[in-house]
Amino acid sequence: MSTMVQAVRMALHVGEDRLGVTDIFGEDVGAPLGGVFTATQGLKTTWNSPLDERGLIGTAIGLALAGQTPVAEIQFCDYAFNTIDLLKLAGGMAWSSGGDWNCPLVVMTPVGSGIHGSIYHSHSFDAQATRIPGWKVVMPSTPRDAYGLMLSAIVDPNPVMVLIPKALMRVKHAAGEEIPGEPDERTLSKMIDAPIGDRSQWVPQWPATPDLFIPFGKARMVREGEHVTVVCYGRMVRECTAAAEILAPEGISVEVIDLRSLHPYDWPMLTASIRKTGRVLYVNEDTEITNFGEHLIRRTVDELFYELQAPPKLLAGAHLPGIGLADNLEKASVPQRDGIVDALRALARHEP
Amino acid sequence: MSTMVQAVRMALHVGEDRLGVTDIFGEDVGAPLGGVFTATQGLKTTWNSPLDERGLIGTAIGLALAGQTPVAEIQFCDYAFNTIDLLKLAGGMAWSSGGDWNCPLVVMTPVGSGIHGSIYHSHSFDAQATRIPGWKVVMPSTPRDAYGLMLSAIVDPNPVMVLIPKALMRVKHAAGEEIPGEPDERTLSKMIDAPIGDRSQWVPQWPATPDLFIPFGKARMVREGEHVTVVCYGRMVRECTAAAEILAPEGISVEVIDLRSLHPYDWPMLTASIRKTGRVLYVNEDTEITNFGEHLIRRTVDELFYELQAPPKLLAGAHLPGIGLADNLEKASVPQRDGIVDALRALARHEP
Amino acid sequence: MQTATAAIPSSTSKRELPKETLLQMHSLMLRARLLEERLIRMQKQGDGYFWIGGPGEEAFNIPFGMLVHKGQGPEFDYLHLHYRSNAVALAMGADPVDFMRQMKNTASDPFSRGRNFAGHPSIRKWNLVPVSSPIEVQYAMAPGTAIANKRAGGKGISIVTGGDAGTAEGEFASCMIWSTRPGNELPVLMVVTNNQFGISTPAATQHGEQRISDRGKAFGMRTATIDGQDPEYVYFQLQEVMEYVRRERKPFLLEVMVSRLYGHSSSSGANFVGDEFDCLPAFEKKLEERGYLARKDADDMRAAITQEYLEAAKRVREEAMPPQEDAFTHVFEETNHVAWKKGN
Amino acid sequence: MQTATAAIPSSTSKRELPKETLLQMHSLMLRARLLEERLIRMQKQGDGYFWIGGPGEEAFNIPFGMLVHKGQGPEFDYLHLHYRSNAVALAMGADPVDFMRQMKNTASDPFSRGRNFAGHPSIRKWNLVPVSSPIEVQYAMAPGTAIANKRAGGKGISIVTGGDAGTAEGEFASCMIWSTRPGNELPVLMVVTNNQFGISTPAATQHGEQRISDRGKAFGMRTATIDGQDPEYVYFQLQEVMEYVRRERKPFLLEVMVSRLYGHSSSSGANFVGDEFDCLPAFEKKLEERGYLARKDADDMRAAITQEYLEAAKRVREEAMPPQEDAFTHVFEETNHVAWKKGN
Ligand SMILES: Cc1ncc(C[n+]2csc(CCOP(=O)(O)OP(=O)(O)O)c2C)c(N)n1
Ligand SMILES: Cc1ncc(C[n+]2csc(CCOP(=O)(O)OP(=O)(O)O)c2C)c(N)n1
Ligand SMILES: [Mg+2]
Ligand SMILES: [Mg+2]
Repeated sequence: MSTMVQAVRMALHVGEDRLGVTDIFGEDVGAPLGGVFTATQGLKTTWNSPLDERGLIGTAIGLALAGQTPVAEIQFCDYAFNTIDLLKLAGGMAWSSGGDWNCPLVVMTPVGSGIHGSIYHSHSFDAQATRIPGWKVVMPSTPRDAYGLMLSAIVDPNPVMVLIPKALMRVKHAAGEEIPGEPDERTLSKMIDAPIGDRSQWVPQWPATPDLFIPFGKARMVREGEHVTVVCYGRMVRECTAAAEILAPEGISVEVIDLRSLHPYDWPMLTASIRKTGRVLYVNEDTEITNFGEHLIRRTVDELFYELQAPPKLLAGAHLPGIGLADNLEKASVPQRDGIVDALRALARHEP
Repeated sequence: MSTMVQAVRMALHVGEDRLGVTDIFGEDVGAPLGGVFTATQGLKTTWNSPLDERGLIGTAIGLALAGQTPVAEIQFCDYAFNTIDLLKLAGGMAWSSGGDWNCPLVVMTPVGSGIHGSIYHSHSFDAQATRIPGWKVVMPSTPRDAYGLMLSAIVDPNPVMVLIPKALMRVKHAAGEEIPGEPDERTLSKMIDAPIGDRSQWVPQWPATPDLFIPFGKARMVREGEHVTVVCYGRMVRECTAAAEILAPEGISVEVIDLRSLHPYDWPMLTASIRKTGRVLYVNEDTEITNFGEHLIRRTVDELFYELQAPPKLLAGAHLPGIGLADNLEKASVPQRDGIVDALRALARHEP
Repeated sequence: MQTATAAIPSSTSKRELPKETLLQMHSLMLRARLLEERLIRMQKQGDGYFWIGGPGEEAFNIPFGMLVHKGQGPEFDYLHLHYRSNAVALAMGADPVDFMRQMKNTASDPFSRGRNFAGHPSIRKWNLVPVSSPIEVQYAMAPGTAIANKRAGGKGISIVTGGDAGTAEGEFASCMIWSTRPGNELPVLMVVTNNQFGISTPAATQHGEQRISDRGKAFGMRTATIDGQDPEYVYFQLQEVMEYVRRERKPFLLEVMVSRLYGHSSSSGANFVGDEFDCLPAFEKKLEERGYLARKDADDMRAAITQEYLEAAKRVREEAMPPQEDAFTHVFEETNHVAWKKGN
Repeated sequence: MQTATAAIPSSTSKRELPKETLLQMHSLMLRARLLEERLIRMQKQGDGYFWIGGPGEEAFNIPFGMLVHKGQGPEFDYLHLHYRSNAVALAMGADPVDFMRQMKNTASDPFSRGRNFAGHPSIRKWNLVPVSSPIEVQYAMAPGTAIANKRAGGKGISIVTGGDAGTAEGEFASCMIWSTRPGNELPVLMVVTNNQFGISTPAATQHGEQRISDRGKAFGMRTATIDGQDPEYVYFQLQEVMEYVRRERKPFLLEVMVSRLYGHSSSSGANFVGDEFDCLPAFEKKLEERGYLARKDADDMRAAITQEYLEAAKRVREEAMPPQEDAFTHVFEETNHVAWKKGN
């Protein structure tokens, strides 16, 4: 019964233990802290880096080129915007050299709002990441997906970005969504959470969890529905699922798809769902101008125009320089459950 | 009869002379070269900076905060991707301080393909720039617009990015599109182009050109048409106009709109045109996933869904790490005249 | 090889400041400390989401704030500070209640209208540039304001501060490069407050430099590393360094050894750390020894200020929060506030 | 204060290399020079869009290429080069025709399949990392390969080169920081080829450093600035420096003074610059004086290589260009080419 942060940690352990991970590094990822969210606690190959994101991505590229298997953490995605050129270089390493080299690295970073993070601990990175050719980009919404996508990221021969919704770090999975082999909550915590106080003698006990590779390009059907499709990822999956539950008693049946793999993405599943419902809402937290959801809308009207019963819609973050700290400011600038309910209801009731 | 690069230079001169510009700086912008495209030749306040784009944007922010009026050049937009975090800070300076400060700086940078620039002299920056809240973003396609938009950028109290299509630097304006007061081509060149050889004694003669402020948020109607709308900017304006000319004899009347101001943008003009034609093609060179044209498509289907006679389309750059040097590679990955013609014809002939 | 953790011999001033200055300094230090403690308390009680601040740096921050050439526009000092600098603003005369407003993210927060974290002031009338959460970016901006300082021809300089770990970011190097261009040297005072930690990471594990300040030497900059625990000593040192930058219009790199008394931030608990040197009792002892301050008076002051801040925090709790619409203001400005030349 | 333009006393080697090595070096230098001249000609004749390269740096690049511990995987040297390094690859044994293929952007260009500019080689089998147009990024990557070098336990090191102006980018500082972490020092040889220009901008106007190499000192790195015009001298210097890095597994910062004989690139005309020192005739003179080389033989060699390259360029002109579909290959790789450990 793991939280997402525990799931990431178990995946990284499997990475170290069986998949060749050589370096898990970043600011404060090493002992004793094991990362500001404890995602790297108790692992063998962690080390604390200088406070230099550009050096961090550069070093990860170098490690990858030299046949190591690095997982680099950017402490918050808000601090990755000084590395876009280097991310672009990593994404272009294979293509630019005509396939001479490849660049197998993993970058993981916490994203999104919902923890009162104010301007610089609330950024999203999905629009930015999907703009960078040569990268695979994933964003889990459950511990199990975090585990399985991280394993796939580690073995992929290309650069992969794992965006972890920071508001979901401590959230537990739904029933039936366990990682095979994980023990109950208390036992797991005893096994793999570092004790308070002196940790110098502590050694984690890793449960035996399998090589569960969740493939890139496959979405997760969270809830089937008949009347309207909502495509979301990360923290918004909970909000959209809750919205679907609110709408069910009104007789509105919402199909909830968790995209989870943003690039490549599961166009077949989206197509099938939109063909069925004729109505689609895309939801994400990133700012709304030049947003990845707009790409999905473009593709929708490009390929499914005549199957639509209503104009496809996007609910995304406001085009503002940041998310304000005060509750009202965050509410006004990031999609909220109410707004999702309203948008879905309007779509479902829309008469062509 | 100016080229775009001369128009930029004249605008910067007016900026220095009458609008308070204090610093035109960047790599190689100072004497003797005056910029790799000569956009800053003969000006008074130019200076060569260290080869450090991050320092460049940081210094521009500092200058702006201290009441100076800086115009910073990034030599090629391809080298601006290491400054996104700083551009975000500049864009957020007013908002983050609740309006205590503002940050009036201009960044100008050459963008786009069409000069066989290979991977790192062919990038576009429109998708990236429009993603950064707090910035105004413009991209002229004619010398006159370059002149007028630059003047508006200089006096604006906010950060403004002037994206200059590098393939249009040496292109002359169309008849009737002169900057008032500019002399004929030969005379102008004698007056403001630095001589070959020793320039140490050279002083330019600036023609008396007026304060022609082209407002942000206003598009330019390049050519009116009845059947299909094409919305484009920068180098693509020439290609789209040529496509419209090719299609005219077929009885297809294309309305060509040069957006020129990307943020804010002229939604009223787009709305009127799309209402009239019911068909719209967006064209730009940037990579197609999470592309600014996708935002325009989203807004189109959001607000004009039932006025559309055909699905709105986007022609943009392929989602590749770069634009290859060989002709065929560039052709395959950036919108070409033929492709625009085909797309417009298909749209015009589309039967709902 | 010695590392950055090599202790700087703790220094006491050989020269003495007048009694009034010392008492003023003490009062400001006490106010700064109690303000941070109040902010920590507010956060722990749910009157704010996050705390970060500078308790343990008062012996540097207070003299610094007192020595600023304060005003608006390039005749005056520009301040590019980081998130441990509330005390600097306080010494300059900022209202302590405003920091509580930012903590509580009320609409009345004058620094950010309830948008930014505590410890992120912005005071344009005193050239105090908005403090940003991203580390070190302020070092890239300082050369820009310093060009304006130099151009204005007065004695204004640009002062930039940041932590030790942050010096690994490229902007720290950028600041040195842009400030030392031959013939175009800039009046930038670069300060590193070295508390020997970046969050959980000890400086000794990441810094190959014996002294961070040594990095300025290759650029021909004058540099120094000083103990930042005795405000009287700091005052004289800083005065001298500032005088150099004001007069020569050239940069200086100053590293100041300080303490981090409540850990990194509320994320790491914000509890008092017993084994760090505390400049405040040490300074009080010194004042007692000189006969300038009686223990009882110090205790009374502390009690009075504590009470004052407690009441202020209560009042702040009642102030209005920003309404939703407020998120959309100030994305673009219509007026050029910083255009001082045009008579602003 | 002296600036970065301060001349390094031109140095000739006190020790001597055997005749064969010197003649091999000469032949490689001549080949490298003539290759650049052929590439320039190709560009001027329309058989390519852009030229950039390293004529004037042969006295450094050739000994460098000869001294590389060449091979694939972390037992061997990793090379993070910039766009003036064709001669390094040539000295390692690269086929000169491949550089012409990249110039003509043919499908057969093995470095980039017709995608990248001339002067941007990529040779995985020799650990030569793709040369990138963005300046200085290679300095951020070198610590990564150096970690692998150190881990592999052999004598492989990571060598990174770049220009003088580019050292203003933050990655140059990053490389020093990441390579000097106490207890985790890395075998990185940082090289700066200082031609005293960044495009049109003289180094003296931008560098406050007396020597760029001085920047390493604060990090406890060993550093040197050497004259890069006599290949024999460079050979011994470089050998010693490499030996240090290989043995101590610690970084070294080496600045080498070189010439830029054909200006920055084809954008600035790519014409021979009369007033720069030319290492090639100087070296030929030295060889003549030692009686190792007759003028006539040198002239014959030059004529023969010129002819060889002319013919090669003609053949390259006939090679197939990449078809349009080719743009879409290698965006993602299915195979992990760099996974040397897994037997690749
Ligand atoms: C660019 C950036 N990267 C990471 C962070 C997260 N972070 C906040 S404070 C901090 C440590 C800073 O240490 P130091 O510079 O020594 O300053 P101190 O907090 O010790 O005063 C880190 C890593 C950040 N704010 N900005
Ligand atoms: C990040 C980046 N900024 C700008 C450029 C454009 N540019 C190419 S070469 C060059 C000058 C480089 O000078 P230096 O580092 O001294 O190397 P040199 O060319 O003299 O060998 C510049 C500015 C670039 N390629 N990359
Ligand atoms: Mg610190
Ligand atoms: Mg140079």
